Amino acid sequence: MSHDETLKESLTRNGVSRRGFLKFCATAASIMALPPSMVPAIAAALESARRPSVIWLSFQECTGCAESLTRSHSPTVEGLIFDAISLDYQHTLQAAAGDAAEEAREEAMKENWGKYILVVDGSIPLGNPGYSTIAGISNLDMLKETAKGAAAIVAVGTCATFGGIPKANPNPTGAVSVSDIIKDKPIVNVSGCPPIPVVITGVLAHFLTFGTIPELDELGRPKVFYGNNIHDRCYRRPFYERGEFAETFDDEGAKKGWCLFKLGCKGPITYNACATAKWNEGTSFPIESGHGCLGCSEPNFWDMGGFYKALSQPAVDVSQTAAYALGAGAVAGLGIAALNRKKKADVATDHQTVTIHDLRRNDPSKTEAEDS
Amino acid sequence: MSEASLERGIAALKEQIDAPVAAFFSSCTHCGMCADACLFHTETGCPTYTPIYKVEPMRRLWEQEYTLLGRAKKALGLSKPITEEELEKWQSKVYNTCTLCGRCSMVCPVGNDITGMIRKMREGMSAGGFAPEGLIGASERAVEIGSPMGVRLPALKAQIKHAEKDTGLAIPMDVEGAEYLVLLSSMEIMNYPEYLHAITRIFHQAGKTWTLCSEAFEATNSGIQIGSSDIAAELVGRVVAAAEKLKVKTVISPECGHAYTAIRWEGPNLVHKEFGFKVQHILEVLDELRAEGLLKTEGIEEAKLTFHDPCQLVRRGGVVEQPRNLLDMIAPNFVEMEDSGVMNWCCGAGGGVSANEDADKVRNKAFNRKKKQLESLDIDVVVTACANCRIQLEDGLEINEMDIPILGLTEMLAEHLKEDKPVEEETS
Amino acid sequence: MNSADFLLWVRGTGLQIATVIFVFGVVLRLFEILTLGHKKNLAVTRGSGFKEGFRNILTRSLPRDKNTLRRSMFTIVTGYVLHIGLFVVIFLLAPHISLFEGIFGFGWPSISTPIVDLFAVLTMIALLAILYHRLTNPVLKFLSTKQDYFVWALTFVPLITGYLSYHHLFLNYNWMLGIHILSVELLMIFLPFTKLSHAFTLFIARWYSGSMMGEKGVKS
Amino acid sequence: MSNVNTCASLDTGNDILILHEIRHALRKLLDDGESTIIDLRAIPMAPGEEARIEAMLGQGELSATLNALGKSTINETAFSGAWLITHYNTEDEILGKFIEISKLPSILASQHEDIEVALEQLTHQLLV
Repeated sequence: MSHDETLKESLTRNGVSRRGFLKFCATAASIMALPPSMVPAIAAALESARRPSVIWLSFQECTGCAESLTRSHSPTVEGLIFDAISLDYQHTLQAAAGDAAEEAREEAMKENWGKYILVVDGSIPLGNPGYSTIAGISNLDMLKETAKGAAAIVAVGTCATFGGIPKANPNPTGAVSVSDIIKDKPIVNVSGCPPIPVVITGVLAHFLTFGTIPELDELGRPKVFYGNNIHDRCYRRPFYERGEFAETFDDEGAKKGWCLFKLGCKGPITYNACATAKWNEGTSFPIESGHGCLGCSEPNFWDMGGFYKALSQPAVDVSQTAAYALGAGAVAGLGIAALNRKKKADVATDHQTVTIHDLRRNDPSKTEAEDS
Repeated sequence: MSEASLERGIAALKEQIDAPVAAFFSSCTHCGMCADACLFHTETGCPTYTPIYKVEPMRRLWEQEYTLLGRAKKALGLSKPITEEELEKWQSKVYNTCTLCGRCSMVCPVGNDITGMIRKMREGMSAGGFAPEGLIGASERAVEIGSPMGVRLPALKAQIKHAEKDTGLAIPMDVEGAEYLVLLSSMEIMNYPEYLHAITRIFHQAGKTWTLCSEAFEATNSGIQIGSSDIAAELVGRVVAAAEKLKVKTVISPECGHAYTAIRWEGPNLVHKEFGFKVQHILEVLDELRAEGLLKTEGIEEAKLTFHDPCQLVRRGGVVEQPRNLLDMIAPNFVEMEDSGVMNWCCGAGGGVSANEDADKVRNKAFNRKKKQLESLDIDVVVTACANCRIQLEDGLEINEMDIPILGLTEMLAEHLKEDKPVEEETS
Repeated sequence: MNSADFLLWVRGTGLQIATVIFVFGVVLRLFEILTLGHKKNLAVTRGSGFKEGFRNILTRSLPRDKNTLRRSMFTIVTGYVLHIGLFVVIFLLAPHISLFEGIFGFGWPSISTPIVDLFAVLTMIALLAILYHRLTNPVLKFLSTKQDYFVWALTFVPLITGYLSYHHLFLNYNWMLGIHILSVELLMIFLPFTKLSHAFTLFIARWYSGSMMGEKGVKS
Repeated sequence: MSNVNTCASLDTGNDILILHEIRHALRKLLDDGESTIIDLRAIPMAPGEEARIEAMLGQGELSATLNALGKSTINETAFSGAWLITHYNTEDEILGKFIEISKLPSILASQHEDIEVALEQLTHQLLV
């Protein structure tokens, strides 16, 4: 498959009809969360789209993100989009290993300098370069080197986007995100642990279709997927409004499908497309399965005070702190009380009885007047 | 010889600040409701007369002396010290425009006893030499002569002679073992001798033993008004000594508001001991006699009348029902004025204001409140139970050209006394 | 610092700091006040000061006589709306209850969120009315110090930020929620050391005045 | 109330909104001839809600199956002019679900490019 071939040509070569192409475009629009009315424009753009080269780097990660993406049965639309790109380096998926693999990367970089998309999953350890290396190259060096020639970077998964689990307190490896290191390239953060597969492909489809990166939110995430709050789009929201909450995972409330806020649902502070895109081929999403949202697409989700602790509860143990403060307050209070009581005792001791002879002050002007 | 000084004033305030004061200052939110309750504010519209503002120097002192943050600020030189000029300026707020009437303490939503704090503020003011000349003079006369108005024993004796002649009854003086020790206010001796006549006849009818005391006939207490516990204790001490010497069961406070507060409520605390005798206001005694059937009246008062509640009796003293029970006996045309009872408006002369010439102008202005209350009633007579209120009502009504007579309740009851001769003969 | 870091900080370290200062402050202030003592009343009393003190704690919350009500109508009405509103908003909103549950280990039933929302709006209207009153009424204008305006803001900001975050207005929810929590933490920090301390000293004040009046037989 | 039944009470209220939207689109189709497509995947649904919408829409006179990149079903609903289109992949997993309000869903019509290919193929076949 040549890089010069357009997507349309690639599809035609595979015997896909125009109807099939339209079906592809309709689904792609849906994936990109664009309105169906955009389908003709998408079709027009895709007809002339060229296959971009993609280099995929994996650092401190668990391969869950790649799993999420590739577990989709082929040829799904996600699969088709992957067919439409040229994945030139992905050390988990590629057949080549060792020096051959690294050569493939260097070659792809050279060939497509300034044009390729760099996909990164996993965080980068700054604590000690030896914590994570590929072919003896530290993650930091490889990222910096590969990023130089990239047209854009897609950070996939919460580790790459925000540091994720490796960065969780106490962050033993000194893990940081891609955007902590690379400052001079457009970076699209596709967060989630793992991200929703169609969101990953949606971003690639966007790049493929329009040659640009989608509009991003303040955390660098595509607004079309991360613009909506889980809580706002949650079908259990009416229970929240009515104050109907499941208190445990097996109480009546839980059986009736009441709101999971008190069971630690982080929906209110989580932005992701789970409520609409759903998981497992659109079957459901965690809340629908009776478990609160973990907030996995948000920074620091691992340190939010516990998955089963309500969002409005303190992320730390306040009761203990309050007890110490109470003691300290009592000690300080007794201290000031002792000082106050001494002051009062002193003024009482020094009290000179007021008689009618000392109701007037010694006013110099009056004395003078009396004298004269 | 010692003399007043800012330092003594501040020391006195430091002594006065206690847990309630600290709680009150900590709770005030500057909501301004006390201003709406104070007749000096409502009748003048002057915001500086807002009750809580009258104790502002004491608040600052509390903060600087008795709070951790305030002490820290003071140590760092960040707080504004109390100065002579300031307290001089505060004289008119603390004395001229406060009758210690207690309405502010009733309405304060956080429950601050603002009146009580102004009373405490006066301790500092008097010890510091910031009391008004009028009250200093009254205190001097009270201590030296025995009466703030300078009334001496011979004057009382002259009145006794008159009363004995009018009533045909002997007025006991210095009688040991009498049930009641009757105290008088100078105003009653000078302006309202009818009171003495009235109680002579009432006690005679009730068959109660009573006495006056030549060493302590004065009930009023300038020390309370000027706000000096030391002077107040000296004056109360005379009454206590008399009561103990004559071994009376009960000391009766006359128709006077602050005298009642001074002897009944502050008295034991001023002399630091519990009394071995009871203290009652004359209205309490009369109501007891009524309940026991020892006070019999005949005829009714035809006039439409109302009762002016003296502040120190209702709000600061808890005597509310007694005058109404007594009026029920003889006054079918009795009407309550608006806000009567514990929320009644002050006449404007209490708390030493009447003894303070500096306050004359504002006192007359404050009387407007009473004037409006009375105007709305269309009454023939005002009855009260405090000689100080009575004088203020008379003055105020005269200035406003309103012709309504003012009567003391005791004397009005005496006018309707049913002289039960046969019973009297049987007992005698 | 992104919104998540901020939110984590206010829910963690920030809350710790605020709690320490708040609890320390309240306890310190209670000691400061109560240890100043109150002389025993030697006069023969008419009623139990102890009992009347507690009665006053409750009855001072009820409206006074109708003329006082009329004369101080604005202050009383806005005061009621403000305090009832604050009670509902602070103690009956589900997430707040869950916070108390997290700290004290027990909770109580919540009421429906739109009702709490309505109370929040009423409370804010009352606070704005109170501010207007403070700025225009001669007595209040005269009495008010910088601190009065400061504590007004301390009270208003948590309400408005809570309202905005609930309705997802103005800023991203996470930022707004973080600011809301931070504003409450500021409120907690300053409460013991400003006039806001009346939230707890009021009970002491009412008890003392109620018992002093009660001993004299005056219904306070 | 049994636990099973209560689940049916879960409701985002979006089902009724969609019916309103369809009604509006039908009016637009009649007045201006303009067609509308609603992406059901972009709307949050409570469990069972999507099935409820489909039940409410019912089955109309026409149904067609398309075989391109997997199956697609195109069913006219009981409301003429409103079509339910479901795209499947080759594994019969649903890729997308749309409601199209038009006289005929555009994907049903033979496509210009495909006809060109057909013409070419037929010509070629006849020449051989």
